[in-house]
Amino acid sequence: MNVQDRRRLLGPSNAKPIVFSAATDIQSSEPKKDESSSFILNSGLIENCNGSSLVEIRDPKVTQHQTSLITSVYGPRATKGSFTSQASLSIQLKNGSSEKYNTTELKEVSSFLVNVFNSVINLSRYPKSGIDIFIYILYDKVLSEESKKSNNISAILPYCISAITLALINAGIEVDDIATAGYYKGDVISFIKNGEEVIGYWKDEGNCESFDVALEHCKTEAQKFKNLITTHILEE
Amino acid sequence: MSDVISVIKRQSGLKYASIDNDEMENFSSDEDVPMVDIDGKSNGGKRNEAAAGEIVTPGELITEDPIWMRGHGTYFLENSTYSSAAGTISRVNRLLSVIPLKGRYTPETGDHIVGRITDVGNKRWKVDIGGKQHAVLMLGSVNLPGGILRRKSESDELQMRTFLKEGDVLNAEVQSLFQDGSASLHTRSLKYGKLRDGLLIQVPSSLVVRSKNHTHNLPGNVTVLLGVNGFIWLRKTSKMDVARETPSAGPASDISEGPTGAKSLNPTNSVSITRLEEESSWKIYSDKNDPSITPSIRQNISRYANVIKALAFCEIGLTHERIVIGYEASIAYSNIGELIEREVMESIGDDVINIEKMRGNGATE
Amino acid sequence: MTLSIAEKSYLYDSLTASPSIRPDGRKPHQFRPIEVSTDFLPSSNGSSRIISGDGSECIVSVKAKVIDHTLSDEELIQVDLDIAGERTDSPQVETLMSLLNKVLKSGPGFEHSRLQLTERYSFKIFIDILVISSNCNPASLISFAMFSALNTTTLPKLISSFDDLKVEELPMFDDYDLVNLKLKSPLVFLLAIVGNNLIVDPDANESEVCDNAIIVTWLDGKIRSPIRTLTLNNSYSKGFDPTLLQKGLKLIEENAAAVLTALESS
Amino acid sequence: MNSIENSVIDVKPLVFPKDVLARISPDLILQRYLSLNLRPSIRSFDEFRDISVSNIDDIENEFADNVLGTNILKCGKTIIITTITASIIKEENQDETFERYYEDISGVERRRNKVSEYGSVYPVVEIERGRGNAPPSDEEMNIGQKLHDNILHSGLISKKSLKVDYGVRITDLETNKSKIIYPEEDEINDVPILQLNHYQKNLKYVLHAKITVFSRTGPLFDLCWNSLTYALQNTKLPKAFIDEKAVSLKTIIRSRGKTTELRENFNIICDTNTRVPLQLNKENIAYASNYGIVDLDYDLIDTEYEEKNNDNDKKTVLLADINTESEEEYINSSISIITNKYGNLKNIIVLGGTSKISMEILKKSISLSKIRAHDLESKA
Amino acid sequence: MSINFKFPESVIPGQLLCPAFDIKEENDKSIVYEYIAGPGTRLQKHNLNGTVVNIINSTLVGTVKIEEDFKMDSSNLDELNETAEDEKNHSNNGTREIKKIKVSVVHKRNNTSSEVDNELTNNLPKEGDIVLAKVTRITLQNVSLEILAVENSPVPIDSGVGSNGHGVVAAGAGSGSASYSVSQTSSDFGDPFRGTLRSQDVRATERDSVKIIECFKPGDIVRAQILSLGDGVNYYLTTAKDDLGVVFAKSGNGAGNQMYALDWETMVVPSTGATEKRKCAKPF
Repeated sequence: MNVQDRRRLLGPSNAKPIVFSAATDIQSSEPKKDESSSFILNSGLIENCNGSSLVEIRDPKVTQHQTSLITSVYGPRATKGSFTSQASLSIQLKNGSSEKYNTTELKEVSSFLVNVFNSVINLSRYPKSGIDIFIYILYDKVLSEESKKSNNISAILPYCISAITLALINAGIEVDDIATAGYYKGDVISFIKNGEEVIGYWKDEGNCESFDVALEHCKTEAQKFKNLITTHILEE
Repeated sequence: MSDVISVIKRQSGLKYASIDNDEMENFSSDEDVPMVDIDGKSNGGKRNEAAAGEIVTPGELITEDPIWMRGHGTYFLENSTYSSAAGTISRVNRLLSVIPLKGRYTPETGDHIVGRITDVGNKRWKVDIGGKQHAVLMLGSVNLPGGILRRKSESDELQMRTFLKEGDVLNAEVQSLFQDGSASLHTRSLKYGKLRDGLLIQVPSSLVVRSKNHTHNLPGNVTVLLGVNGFIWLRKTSKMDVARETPSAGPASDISEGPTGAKSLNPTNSVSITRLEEESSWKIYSDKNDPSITPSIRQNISRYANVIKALAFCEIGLTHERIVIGYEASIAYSNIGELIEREVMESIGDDVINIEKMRGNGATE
Repeated sequence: MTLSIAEKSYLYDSLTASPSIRPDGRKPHQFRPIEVSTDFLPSSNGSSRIISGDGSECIVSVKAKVIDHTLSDEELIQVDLDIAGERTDSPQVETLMSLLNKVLKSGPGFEHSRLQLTERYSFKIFIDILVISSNCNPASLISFAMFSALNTTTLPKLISSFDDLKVEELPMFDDYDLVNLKLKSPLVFLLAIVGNNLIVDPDANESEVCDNAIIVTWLDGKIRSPIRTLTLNNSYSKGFDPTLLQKGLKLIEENAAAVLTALESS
Repeated sequence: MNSIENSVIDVKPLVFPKDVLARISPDLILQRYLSLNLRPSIRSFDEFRDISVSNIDDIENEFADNVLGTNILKCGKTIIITTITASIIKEENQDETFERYYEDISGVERRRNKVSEYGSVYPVVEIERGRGNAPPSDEEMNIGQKLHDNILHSGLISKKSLKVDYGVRITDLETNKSKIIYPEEDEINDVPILQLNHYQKNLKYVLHAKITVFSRTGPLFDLCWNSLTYALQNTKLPKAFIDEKAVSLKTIIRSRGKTTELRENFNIICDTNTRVPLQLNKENIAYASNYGIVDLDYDLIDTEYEEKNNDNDKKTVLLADINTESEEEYINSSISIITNKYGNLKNIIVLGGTSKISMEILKKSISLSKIRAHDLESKA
Repeated sequence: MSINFKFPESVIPGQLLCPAFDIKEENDKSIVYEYIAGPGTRLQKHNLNGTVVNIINSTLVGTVKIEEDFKMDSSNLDELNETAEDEKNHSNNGTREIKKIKVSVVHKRNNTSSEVDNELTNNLPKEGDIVLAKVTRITLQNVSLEILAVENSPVPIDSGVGSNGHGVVAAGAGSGSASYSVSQTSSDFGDPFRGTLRSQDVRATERDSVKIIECFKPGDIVRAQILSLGDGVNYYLTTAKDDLGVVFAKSGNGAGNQMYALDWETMVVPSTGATEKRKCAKPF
């Protein structure tokens, strides 16, 4: 990129980003390796959007992830351009504190999520308007040693889906069902209608031999998320 | 070859390395030719004036006579008129123009076209007809539900989208042309309007010949609407389609029965049509397809679509007869999917030409 | 592309019929015919141009450069995608780019040993993809073109010694002799789900009405990752029966080999 | 609330819900609240919103490597997340003789040039409002520039504290174990670091801040400032070193295909394990607050009010910590102050709008700022 | 109400509410209940024990609302009559009675507001809605407006100053940032929905002699009704009713004081007595 951003204060252009040495002695002091998974769900924390959610996950068992996602839903709001008989959906993922994922990959995930939610949101209720969803990855940390090397985004997809679902419900946007997803060894499958319908399938690693097993695992995990969301909604 | 995919290797390719030399030679000889040409043309300038119907290429000198008015497809340079398109020369009085062989559809008044709505605007729809500009369909140029005699009211302006919306396909007639060559359409006849019960295919507009009738009922309960703009609509033959063809039988029986019979026959005919009109006027803007389109009709529609594409691939002009011959020839292939293979398309094209030659009526028509 | 409601329902009803009736009469597992010309760019190490029956067209060029792999750990393959009429940062291009990068790393990964020249130097392969026109998702077409291009890519033959860690010398190549770089690039298939039917290689009209679609990567007789669902339109997309996923993967598994043979023989 | 609707009914039969009225006529709703000695947010005139401060490290103590400092500031519904990262730059001709020269010149000159002794932060402010990747808004750019300038001029960060005192990593060829030697330990160890003299460049850390704001409900500068200040206070800079092998590394660079040149590469690596807190000039830590000044407009509140209370003196009030749409929309006289609890004023901006800002108001705002700074400091 | 079902009080998205049709025998007559999916619900195919059934499910968190024999708007009427006729043909004689029941779900957030309108489930402006809009531009034929709020429905919270701040103009782009923006989101800065009011829709009488300049000024807050969804950009609005028109205005093109309506075409500043011409909403 030769174009310099003159609008933001990005500092001197000849400054070099700092490079860290590879952690020579692995710092596995294991500070807080509590085996209990914890899921914190919260919604409506952001004021200037129609719906929002905070999903915080400490998941040492399945994916060994610690993730915190802030999701905000804007719209349905006016669009520019020609008439559309239904709402158009856009989803954007943003790196939060650390620039962990590259933008191309985030865009691909975004468009996957758009595909998933196109089949969930009742878009035809909102003519000539747009619904914009933003996910801010506040932090995302892999705990397990073996998966630390691969910078794989697949594992946080189910959290993203839950976070968006929660934010959409908070925004009062019509959705056909509570969409959730499960993760199992590289497979992410998203379900609605109690696992009877698949709305998304994402696989970035491994071969496709144990598909049935993955399907079942994902289904149970998706159901788990669904129950969590349901209880959260009912508690409100 | 498997039935999964056919991959054709293009041998000719664009192998610059091998043809470089040839091209260079060609090029240099080309450079000589114009010199000779110019000489030749300046010698026999009059020859060009008689060249109506002759095929010219861009940059070719048409005439040096300045009395000609320069129309489309020509340009003027140093007292000479050159062609700016590949096509045939046409002369109308003093107007000299080149009609391009291929290219976008140019609408003419009276053309029966098929188009797609792209925009709903202020008292008008924009229609994509495959031309250089979108055509315009004014709210006043359509039949509104509730009878032909109904006047348009203000509420109609606000609910235009309930009649025709973005994406809708319709057939219409070019009512007039604007200054810039774009078309104004009308659908003020029951043979025009929103299209249902089928699908649209597109062919180069040059392959559709302007004729008296562009709607044909085909064997297999399929009706084709050959839009002059190259948009072709294939649909299940409806009651209306059948009714439309009956009057053509009517006059024949009239003659046999004599003039008195004609008078008694015609009113009944027209009554039945007007009733059809009234019945349908409420539904002319419906988006619902006929629920009774059987799988075999759907297959026939797919088959016709492939036949038409095959004819277009072989650059054969589309007429009612040729489509029927092509359809009959295609019956040899039980799997409709085979018709998209190149060899099959070519063989159907050959068949159509041969059969037409054999019947011998292709030339006379 | 916008279709009218009547067209959509006609297409949807035809495609959901059993057996499905596709608008061009194809069988569910039948691809549209393609035309391939390879090795047509004289300044590239390998190239291919694919034209599909509906006028979609894609050009792939493969170029190589010698790099010192001890100095940098950069990727030995770089893909660049350009879709005519799309901005390079448009979501469609970026999504496809990310997908193609993952496709190339799929399965056992790119055999880097094939690109290694000497102890010190490697070839770095640049794959430039240009989609000239496409009426529907071009992922499949691109992968076919990439396959044909890599399949016919030739690189100069090394004449200097392989072991050059101790001796400081640049690799030397034969002036005329070329070696065929037989890199097998994975194939990508697009599978549309309509009702309870599955169809491969959906065309523009079919894409408009399908409920959902799956992108499947295939290499060496096996289905590989990445696999993902995508919707080809946003008006008709909806969920589908999980068993269709299995059926779809099987459908690809059965027919992919035929595509491979057809591509290889061309 | 009830009285508001009633008074609307006096003039019009149309009753608007409070939030609708706030949207269509913000001045009306603000004046009605003020007449009740309240503000739309039910705060009293000189009441600030409470601030809660945490950093991401509280949530997860082992944090991403390239993040050096963090802060999460919550104020009402507004959430501000600040992360500090750094890069390294080679300073040109900034040797000590130059600095000594400054000590000799007169006091005024010195003060003028003092700025060059301080460093700053390059902040990128992003206010989440659902607008995607569009270019930054004026507000984002203004806040970013103001933060940068004020940090620089407040003298919070001295250039010395940003200097990179790098060590050398030495690998023992036999044991294949490497260790890093830092300058401080130079005397103890006999490995001569001076050997690397030719490489000894003025390397300096450049601090970058990424400030993301969620739930904007009012002006943001002071919240961003406070968040950045908190984040800087817990920023830890890594120790850096160079590998002995890389010391003499020079890379050939070919630019534009023709010219070749030699470029020195400073392959400096940061130590993942050791970090040193960033040295701030404690006396210069200051906190920001803002005030709005507004006239009570009896015309808008009630037409009858005027008759009862006929002194033509317009009453002017000072509102601390502007928030909510009606306040922000309607108030156009404002004061912004950056100070610490002792009144070490770093910055004061007074914007005079339609309301007159008297000396008293200014004094009051400064004293409020000191109290606020005291309060905020206790949270650091 | 004699419906077979007991509807749950509060529902969550995806919860099944009722089938599309239900038959109940009553006094030798079978009553067919036809349930129609209203706002907050959707008719979908669900797989129940192996059979695919059309079921209405909820799409919102909220409470269920049922209306019997509701009046349908004319646009649906034709189609529904058609289906009804079809059913009549299917049954042998007239012993069948069809009852239409509309099922809708009211979002919990909106539920707190005092007046629960059945159109409240979303805050998008729709045909027939009364909106409050601010005049941005006037021409001889047209008034351009920004829709600020839909009456009786929550204000869109993602627009307005509160969420956007002052000086929100994107650099170098001004209000026309749309053409400049590379953003893929649908809009920038929560742009409001726009409306247009044609001169013939200003008032119900003497529509041809409307002078827009004597009816509206930029900055006025207008109460208007939506005529149609219009084109891609604008909604079409009308003020051709007594209770529609300017509700808030300041004198002197917005520089002066708040004005109050005297009659339907005059507004007055109470303190100065100055009057200006407007097309006012009926003051009482």
